[in-house]
This record gives sequence, C-alpha cells and structure tokens, in this order.
Amino acid sequence: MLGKLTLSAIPYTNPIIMGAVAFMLICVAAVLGAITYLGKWKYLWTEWLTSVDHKKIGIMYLILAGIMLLRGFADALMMRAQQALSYGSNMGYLPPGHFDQVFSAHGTIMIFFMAMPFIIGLMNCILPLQIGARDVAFPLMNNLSLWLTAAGAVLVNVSLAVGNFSRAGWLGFAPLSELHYSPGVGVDYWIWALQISGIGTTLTGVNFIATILKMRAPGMKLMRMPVFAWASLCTSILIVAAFPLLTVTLALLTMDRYLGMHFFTNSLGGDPMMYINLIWIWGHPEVYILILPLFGVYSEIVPTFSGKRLFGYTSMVYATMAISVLSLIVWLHHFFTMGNGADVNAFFGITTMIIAVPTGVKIFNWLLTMYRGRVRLETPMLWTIGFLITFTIGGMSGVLLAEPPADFVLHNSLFLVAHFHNVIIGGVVFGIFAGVTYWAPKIFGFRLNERLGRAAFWCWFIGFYVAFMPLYALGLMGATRRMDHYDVAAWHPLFIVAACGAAIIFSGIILQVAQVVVSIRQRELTRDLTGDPWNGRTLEWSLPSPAPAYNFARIPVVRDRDAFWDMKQRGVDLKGATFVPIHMPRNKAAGFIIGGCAFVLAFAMIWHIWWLAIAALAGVIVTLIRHAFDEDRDYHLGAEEVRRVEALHGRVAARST
Amino acid sequence: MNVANEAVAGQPPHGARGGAHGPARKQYIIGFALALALTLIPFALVMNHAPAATPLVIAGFAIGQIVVHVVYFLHVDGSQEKRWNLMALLYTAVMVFIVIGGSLWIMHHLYVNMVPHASMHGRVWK
Amino acid sequence: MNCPDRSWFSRLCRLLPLPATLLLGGCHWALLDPKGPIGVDERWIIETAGGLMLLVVVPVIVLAIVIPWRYRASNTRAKYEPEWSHSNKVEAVMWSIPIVIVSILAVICWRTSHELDPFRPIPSKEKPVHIEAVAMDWKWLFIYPDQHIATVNEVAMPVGVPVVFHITSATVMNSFFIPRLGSQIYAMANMQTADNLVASVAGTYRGISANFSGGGFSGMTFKVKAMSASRYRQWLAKVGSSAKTLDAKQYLALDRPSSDVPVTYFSHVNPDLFAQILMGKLSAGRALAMAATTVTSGGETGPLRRD
Amino acid sequence: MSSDPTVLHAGSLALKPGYADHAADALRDLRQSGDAVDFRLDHHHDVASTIQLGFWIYLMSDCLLFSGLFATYALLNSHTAGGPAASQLFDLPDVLTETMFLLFSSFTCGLATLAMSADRRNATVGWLAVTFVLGLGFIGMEVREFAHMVAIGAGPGRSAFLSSFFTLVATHGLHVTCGLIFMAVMMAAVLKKGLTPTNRARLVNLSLFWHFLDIIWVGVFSLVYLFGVAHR
Repeated sequence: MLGKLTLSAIPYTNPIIMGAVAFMLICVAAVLGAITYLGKWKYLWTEWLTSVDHKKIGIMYLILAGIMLLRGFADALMMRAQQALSYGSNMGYLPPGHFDQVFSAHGTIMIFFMAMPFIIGLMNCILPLQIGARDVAFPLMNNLSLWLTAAGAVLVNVSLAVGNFSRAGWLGFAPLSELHYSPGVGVDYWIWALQISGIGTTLTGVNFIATILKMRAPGMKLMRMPVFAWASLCTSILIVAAFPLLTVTLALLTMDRYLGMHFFTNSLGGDPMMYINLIWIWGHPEVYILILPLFGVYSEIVPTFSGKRLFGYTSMVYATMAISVLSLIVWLHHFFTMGNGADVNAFFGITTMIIAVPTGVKIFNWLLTMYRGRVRLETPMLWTIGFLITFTIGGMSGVLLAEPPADFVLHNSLFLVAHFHNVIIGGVVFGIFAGVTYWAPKIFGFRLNERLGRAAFWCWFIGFYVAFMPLYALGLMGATRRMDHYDVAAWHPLFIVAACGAAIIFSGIILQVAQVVVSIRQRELTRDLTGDPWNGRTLEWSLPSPAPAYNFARIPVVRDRDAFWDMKQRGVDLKGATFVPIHMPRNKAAGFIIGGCAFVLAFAMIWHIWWLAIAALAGVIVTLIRHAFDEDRDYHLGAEEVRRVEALHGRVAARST
Repeated sequence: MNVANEAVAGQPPHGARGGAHGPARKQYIIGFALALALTLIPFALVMNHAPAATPLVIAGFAIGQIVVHVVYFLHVDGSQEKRWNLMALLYTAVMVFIVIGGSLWIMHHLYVNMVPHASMHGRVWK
Repeated sequence: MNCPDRSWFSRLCRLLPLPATLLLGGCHWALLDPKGPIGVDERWIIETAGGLMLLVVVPVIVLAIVIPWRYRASNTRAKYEPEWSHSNKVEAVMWSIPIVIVSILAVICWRTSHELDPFRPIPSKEKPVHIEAVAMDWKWLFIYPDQHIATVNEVAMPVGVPVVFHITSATVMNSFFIPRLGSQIYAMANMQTADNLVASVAGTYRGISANFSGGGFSGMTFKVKAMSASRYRQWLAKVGSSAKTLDAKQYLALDRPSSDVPVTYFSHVNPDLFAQILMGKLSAGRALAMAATTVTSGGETGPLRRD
Repeated sequence: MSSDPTVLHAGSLALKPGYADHAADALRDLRQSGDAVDFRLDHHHDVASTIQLGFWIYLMSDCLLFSGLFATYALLNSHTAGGPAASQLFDLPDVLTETMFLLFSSFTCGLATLAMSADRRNATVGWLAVTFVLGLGFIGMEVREFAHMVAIGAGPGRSAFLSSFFTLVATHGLHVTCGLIFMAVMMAAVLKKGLTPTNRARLVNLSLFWHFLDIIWVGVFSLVYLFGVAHR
C-alpha cells in the first residue's frame, strides 16, 4: 500500500537530522499557526497562492529563494565545520554517508532552489515593468512554474525527514547514481526534485521569451530594451535550449533506476560517459543562465547610481548575445580529464577562453559607465563594486582552468571549488543582493535598511575572501573536493581559516535577516512615495511603488533607451486625465493544484506507491482539461476603478478631477 | 495552460495566407505528395538493398522531408508575422546540430582513445 | 578591502594565520613544486596564464576601486559627463585587450593540449615501465604485468624512466591523480585510459582519486614511491616474495567495499587480470558487497551507506 | 496587428499636452525609422499570435528534448551487449504502415485546419475524428511491436541499444498519446461551443503539435529503422 515507505524511513536515531527536522517543523508550525491566528488563510489563497500577477509571483519566488538560501547555507556551514575538524585521528562529527548528502544537498539547493528562484523572481518582479507590459504573456503558466519549482524545493526538504537525500553530488554522476551503487531513495529524491522544478523553469523560459518578443511597449525596439531585458531574453533562450537536455538526462537515469534499463550502467552496454556528456550540455549553459540576468542587474544599477548613460550599450548587447551562443559550445571543459584527446580538449578549451572576451568587455563597460559619473555609493553600488573585484578574480581562475593541461592538475580540486564559488558568489549572489536592494522599493514599496545592508555587504565580502582564498591554496596543495576526512597536516590550518570565513559570511546572513525584519518594521519611514527613489532611468521607475495590479494605466510610448530618463528630461507629465477599462486575467487555482499533484506524484514515485502516483497524474490531467473548459478567465477593471487606484498614488491630473 | 484572456483572440488563424481556401489546400496536397515520395524512395532503396542506401542518402531524404513538413504543413516562411518562428526554428536547428554532432564527435574520440583492444592474448594496451 | 595591487597568490598567503615560511617552505604546494617534467610543464602553464591575465586583472581591480572613489557623488570637482556613453576608439581598445590575451592563451592551449595529452608517450631513451591501475571501492590496485605482481595502495616507479599507467575501474568513475607528478585522468569501468608520467626526483608522493566515488572516497589514497633503479628492483623482489596471491577468489574479496586499506603486496598474479577486469569478467562488483550494511574501514567501523 | 498606430494611440489615450507631444514625437520617430515593432497599446490585439509564438517555442524546446534522445540512440545503437541488433528486430513493412498512418493523419489534420478556416464546424470535427483514428492506429501498431519485442526477450532491459530504442520511440508515442487526448478534448470543445476564437487558437496549436510529431517521426523512421536495417 505504501510502497517502500515505512516508519523506519525516518532517521530517528540521528540527532543532527532530527534536530534539523524539529527546527523545520517548528518553523512551519509557527507560520501556519500565525496565518490561522490572524485569519489570513482566505487572503493568502485568493490574493497570493492563486495569483497570476507577475509581481506577486515574483515576490513568492524571492521568499522561496530566501528560505532555501538559509537551508543551503546551513549545509555549507556543516561542511566547513566537518572539514575544519576532521584531520588526522579526528573523524569530525559527520559520518561519510551524511557528509555526502550534505554536499549534494548544498549544491542542488543553491543552484536550483536558491539562485534560480532568485533570478526568476527578479525577472518576474521587474521585467514586465521595464518593457512597459501589463503582465507576462501567460500569467497562469507563470503561476504554475512557481508551484512546480516550489514542489521541487519541498521535496528536497522532505528528504531530510523521510528517507534521505542523494549522496552522488549535485549533478548525480552516473554510475554512482545508478541503482547498483545508490540503492536507496536519495537519488530518486534528487531526480524528481530537479525534474519537476526543471519543467517549471522551462515554462518560465517560454513565457519570458514570448513576453519580451511580443509585449514590449510601442517604440521599444529591441535595441532600446534595457540591458536587464536583453539579459533576461538571452537567459530565457538558454533555458529553453538547455533545460530539455536536463529533462532527458534525468529521464534516462530514471529509466535505468525504475525500469532496469542500461543507459548509464556499467553493464549490458550502458555508457556512463554519455551521462557526463549530456548533463554538461545542460550544465554549462546553466551557469550562464544564472549569471546573465545579474549582468543585466549590474547594467541597470551602474548607470542609475552613476547618474550617467550606460557606456557602450551596443557592445553590451552583442557581448550578451555572444556569451549566450558561446556558452552552448564549451561544455566539454567540465571533463577534460575524461580522456578526450588533444584536439577535442583544445577546441573546447579555446571556445571557453573566448567567452572571456565578451565578459571582459562588459567589465570595461561598467567601469567606463562610472567614469565621469556621479557615483552614489549606496548598498546596491557596494555590491556591484564587490562584484567587479571578485568576479574578475573568478574569471581569471576560470580562464586558467580552461587550459586543459592546467585542468589536468586542478580538476575536481578545491581550486575548482574556489573558482566557481568565486564567480557564483561574486557574480550571482552579489548581483541578487544588489538587485533586491535596488528594486526593493519597487517590489515592496519601501527601501531596505541601509546600515544593516552595508554591514551585511562587508561581512559577505570579507567572509568570501577568508572562506575561499584558502580553498584556492588548498587546491594548489593537491586537496580534492568532497573529502569528509584528510590526513595532511599542512591543510588543516587552511580549512580552519575557511571555516572562519564561512562564519563571517554567516554573520552577514544574520545581518540580512535582521535587515529584512527591521526594514519591514520601519517601512513607514522608508516608504517610497515618489515611485522613483534612486532617480532611475528605466520604465519601472515611472510607476508608483509598488506598481498597481495592472502596472500601467496608460501604456508608455518609448523613444529612447533610458525611456524614463528621457521622459524626465522632457518633463513628461505622468498624470493621466481619462482612463480606459483594463483587461485583467483572473486568479486561478489550477497552477497551485497541478504543483501540488506534481509533488504528490514525485513523492509517490520515490517511494514506489504506484496507485498514488497514478492518482496524482490523473489529477494533473483532469485539472488541465477542466481548465480548458473554464470560460471565466478574465475581467475588465473598470475605468473608474483604475482612476481610483491612480488617484491613491496621486497620478490623476488635477484638471480632470 | 494558456493566457487568461485568450477568449478575445479574434483572428482566424492562418489568415496570413490570404484567407483563400484553394491555395492552402493545394499546399497541403503538394506537401503530402512530396512527403510520401520522400518516405517511399529511401524505404524502397533499403528494402531492395540498393547500394545507394547509405546513411548519407537516407539522412538526405530525411532532411528533405523535414523541410517539406516545415514549409507545407507548418507554413513557416520568412513573412513578418512568422519572423520569430523562423528565427526560433533556425536556432533550434543549430542547437540540434550542436547537441547531436557535438555528442557524437566527443564520444567518438573517447571510444577511439579508450575502448580496450584485446589483441595480444589479454594484454589490452594499444 | 583587500590589497588589489598584489597578486592573489601572495594575498592569500598574507591571509593565513600561520607564518608564511611554513607554507612557502615548498613541501606543501604540490602543484607548484612538481617532481616530474609533466608537472613542471603544467606549473608553467598555470604561472604563465595566470601572469598574463594579471596584466589585465590587476588594473581592472584597481580601476574598480579608484573610479567609483574618484567620481563619488560628493566629489563635485570631478568631471561629470552624463551623456557620454559611446566612443568607437575606446570600445575598439576594450574589445582588443581581451582578444589579444585570449589569442595568446589559445595558442598556448592548442600546443600544450597536444604536448601534455596524458595519452601521449613521453619521449625517452629508457624503455617505459607499464603499470596497470584499477580503481576499486575504495582503494587502488596496481598490477605489474611483466613481474606478475600486484599491490594495493602503493606503487613504485624508477626515477627518470617514463611510466605508462593503464587505468580502468572496477566500480564507479574515479580519477587517477598523483599531484606531484602531473596530469590526472579518469578511471572508468569497461574503459581503458592511459596516463604517461615520469618522476625526476626520488621520494614518496601522495596519490589520490580526484573524483568523488562514494562513502570511502576520502580514504582512497595511495603512496607513490619514486626510487632509484636498484632500489626499484629490490622493491619488485620484495613484492614478488609476498605470500599472498591474487586469484579470482582473492580478487572478489578485495572487490568488497573497504576504505583506508593498508598497503598489501601480491605475488604470482595472472598477467591477464587487468584484461579480465576491463572486460567485466570479474564484476561480481558491489552487488555482493552491498548485501552487507557495514564495510571495514581503517579508522572506524560504521555504516558508510545508510540505505 | 498592423493597424495604424496613430489611430490606436489616439483611441486609447487621452493625453496631457506634454505626454501627447512626447508620444507624437516617439511615433514620428518610429515611422521614420521604419522599425518593425508590434504596435499595440492594448495587448488584446495579438493575443492569438503571442499564444502561437509561445506554443512554437515550447515545440522547439521539445525538439531539443528529442535531440538528446536521438544523440543517445545514435551513440548506443551499437551497444547491443550480445543481444539482438537493429537489423534482426525491425520489420520494415510494418514500420512503413505505421509511418503511413502518421503521414495520412498529418494530412487530415491539415484538412481539419482548412475546414476550421472555412468556418465549417462539422467538417472540422469530422477531419479531427479521422486524424484521431489514424493516430490511434499508429499507437496500436507501436504497442504491438513493443509487445512482440518484449515477448522474444528483446525488452528495454536487455541492452543499452534496446533501452535507447524503447525510450526514443516510446517518448514519441507518448507525445502522440498526449496529442490524442488533446484532440479528443478539442473535438468535445468544438462540438460544445463551436469554433470560438479560443477553440480556433487551440486548434492551430493542436495542428502544429501534430505536424511536429510527424517531423520527429521522420527522424525516427530514418535514423532508427532505415539506418538500422540498411546497416545489415
């Protein structure tokens, strides 16, 4: 009846896991209790969970990503603590099986459930506003994407309490991830969490391509789009191109594990090398899926805080496009050491290095944008400067690793770990924090606390160097990644330093949590009443903060790259006189229901509860068909209502009232 | 999973082909005939063990037939309305080439380098 | 803020709480203090490529600090040109700097990829030594087919003589790596890779698997003993006199997952053993062993896999 | 879609003087540049075209999904592990029949689209029904082929070659099955509500999907069956 699921699946005997589970349950209970106490269930359901408003969906993505950042960082702390301890006769506090789950979960969570939701959240919150659209192309599909991603995230967390998580690393290399070598449910949790959230991400990609190509305001030619919109377009294209390969790879592994097939096994003709090949065809573009939108974020922040046009817009656009094409033909650099031979290695090494050219150009662009500007060193700008410094170093170690012979000694070492944290923390994470701080007034209606934000920045910035520079050194000392124990005396102090670095970053995260709490409590002090707190340049700042449900009462006409800056220069009056009804999509439960069914389906598949899996799949199909016959999908927001909302923001011209 | 406001999607689709009934039907018939021919010829070649039935020839027919389908059934052309569709299709073609061609190229090299050659009684080095 | 005008290398040394002398003493920087020509060449690439890139990276980091400071909003004396956003000359320079550097690196890449291909035999007057290496859970088996001997977790090689490692795996993917000597390469079941290395200095070096392979991965290390020709011969004789042999039964016992396995010598080893492993003829593999929930381990005994 | 922007513009906005100037400038600028921006101030005007573009992009991503499967098949088709090889298993005349089912169904699907353009509801449903039956025939033959192979010990677990064969062909078959469900739903929807704009947009997507599956089948037919037998 319950497949492989028995009570013994819950690891009662492990105090560390049970402690984490108890903490998680207390948090969940507290949240649920608070909602019940405040009587907000109906509000939550009708206004948020079923919302098709891209701004609310974006906020939910950001919340999901923030929570998963805490979870993923807890894993990081555990690893750093283990490696700081487990030298020589001290075996540390984590047995190998547990340590392996921790690093697998850390990678999986940070990439799929922290970084991706953050960037998709930012795209959701901002992109339609930037291109002058009322919504994304497919609002309900947007809601579905969110819930599929959330279903995957919940699965990863459920694996903590029921069963265990994968021990095969964040990319689950075959044949280690095959049934023969990983017989438990851990790899299945990993597969289904990624598969479901991956489908959600693909749908997001489709949605944003259609939105950007079809829904720009009149006058916004492609070459007048803000760079963030360009970056989002390229990222969406990469998502649509690459994620199907992840789907395939995971599906083939599923076939091996569930149906006894032999794609990547060591026996009956299976070929594990094909797994490595396929997963990296997705995996490398994924890196650029993560970084490109943040390049876009920096390209918005630097001109705004420098009070100056972006230098070399055209270069920037072509560089972005070049990166998004090149990123598709470099995947082999992840396995130079698999024995491909010199010609293949050299080809992919060179294509990899070529990516450094457009990336370098972008860095020069940002520097030249600040040059002869009036740079306001507020928190978003601090993150940006931190990025420029850190990412440059990460880029350098990356190009180094692109030399196949250098990679022969550095591959899989802690040098590599330091490199990709250098670009992902220095590029992606700093960019996310920069973007969230920058757009917070637009998203939430108030600014984040500046002092705590600065303090958090310094903790992150210094903590990063203290945590990861020792890893570069350790890599050069021949230390490999994913060790739960080592016996080389010279490594020990460096691991202790790295752990101290992690602790410094941890204080940064605590400061950020405090920043969020304090900012919410002081929101009346920092409320953004103008809609344009930073003297912005792009269309989102022409709207009230937070933007009304319909975004634009009147769709703007664009005549310049920095559309809003241009309007301000020309003294355009944003107040409207007459208003027309606005066509709006209705909130629908279908996305949430399908997301829920997908979670149940995955859970049932993981535990081989076949009847439940079939029921959940039927639930998905029935919901889709019912939705197809649902006529009540939209409504018109009356002109009077629009006028009322606009009046609240002081956007109605005096003479017409 | 479509947009909420598709109820107002008014245009009869394929309006771009002039709305005229005749030419469109003709397109389908031409496409169908071509597709039929491009299926049957390689099939006959293979069935009769014709020397021309090489992978290259078969692939040529397959690509020809895919083009026929795209042009006559999917009606992708260079028109303004379909510009993005065409771009997306070309991009996808490049990607398909990269994925399949790249994988085969890489895997071929791996095999050449690594598959054991059990020649000299058990000694498997090359 | 960190000093950006120093190389990252010296900077990270300064971050360390220990005396720099201890760290720069040489004996710990495995990759920067190689003991064989392959490793030396690879260090040259790391240093050359790193140095070339520092030519750009250091100025960029300096500019990333100097420009925002010089043009900070409070400094009203600085020039302000809010509309300046394009210059063909500047952009040409901007594109050409990275293009030049990447071109140089690309040439290095092409040449060294060929010269340092792990499959490429090392030119030498000496006749190369062939050693077969098998990655197992979680130890390394080395077979000397010509001497009919085998060892676990220890491999000896004569100094100055090229060694060809023929590598496969009896289990998941591993990576054969001796940091002091250079190039690593994957060890994969049913596949045979090769790693051509040579030691130029006598000594005992650390060998590892560089690719995560499961619960006992951390203890999957081996000793590499580079020694003079005469001592090498003595070593071969010592292994050859071992009482242990490695027949099929012994092999299957060895194949059971275990970690931190002590060095073991085997004599009278069938020279076809490697071929049999490679062809999957000895692949009882972990299927047998998985039945047991615990595996032996040098330091501790406990469940390495909970499932 | 290509209505005069000025008209649209004036119809949608009553403008403050400053804004009107600005907008008028922008429009003049646009006309002069001859740029091909979609002109709409209210996005109802090309919802249908947006939906079709979205669906098209989805098809492209599906195409890449198949490219992964094709690459895997192309690689693994020689990995028979001592089991049966392609040339021993495939019955080409049967496969040709299958192919014909699908090709004819593509044609009838096109006819359904034409009937829809001509506002002929019953003909639309009729052609869809024919397409449905042909598609069902295709699935039936595929299931029969699979059952036969499993029965003679050439199931998907026999070798990497057979794993990749079953997965590639069954993934296509699964798509066809989804297409059949989609088609059944559309026939019901058209019968119930007629050729409403919503139904039209979806019928166009359905036909895109169906033709797309035929294209994938061309790949399967050539790469799997013809190659497999030609290599005899």
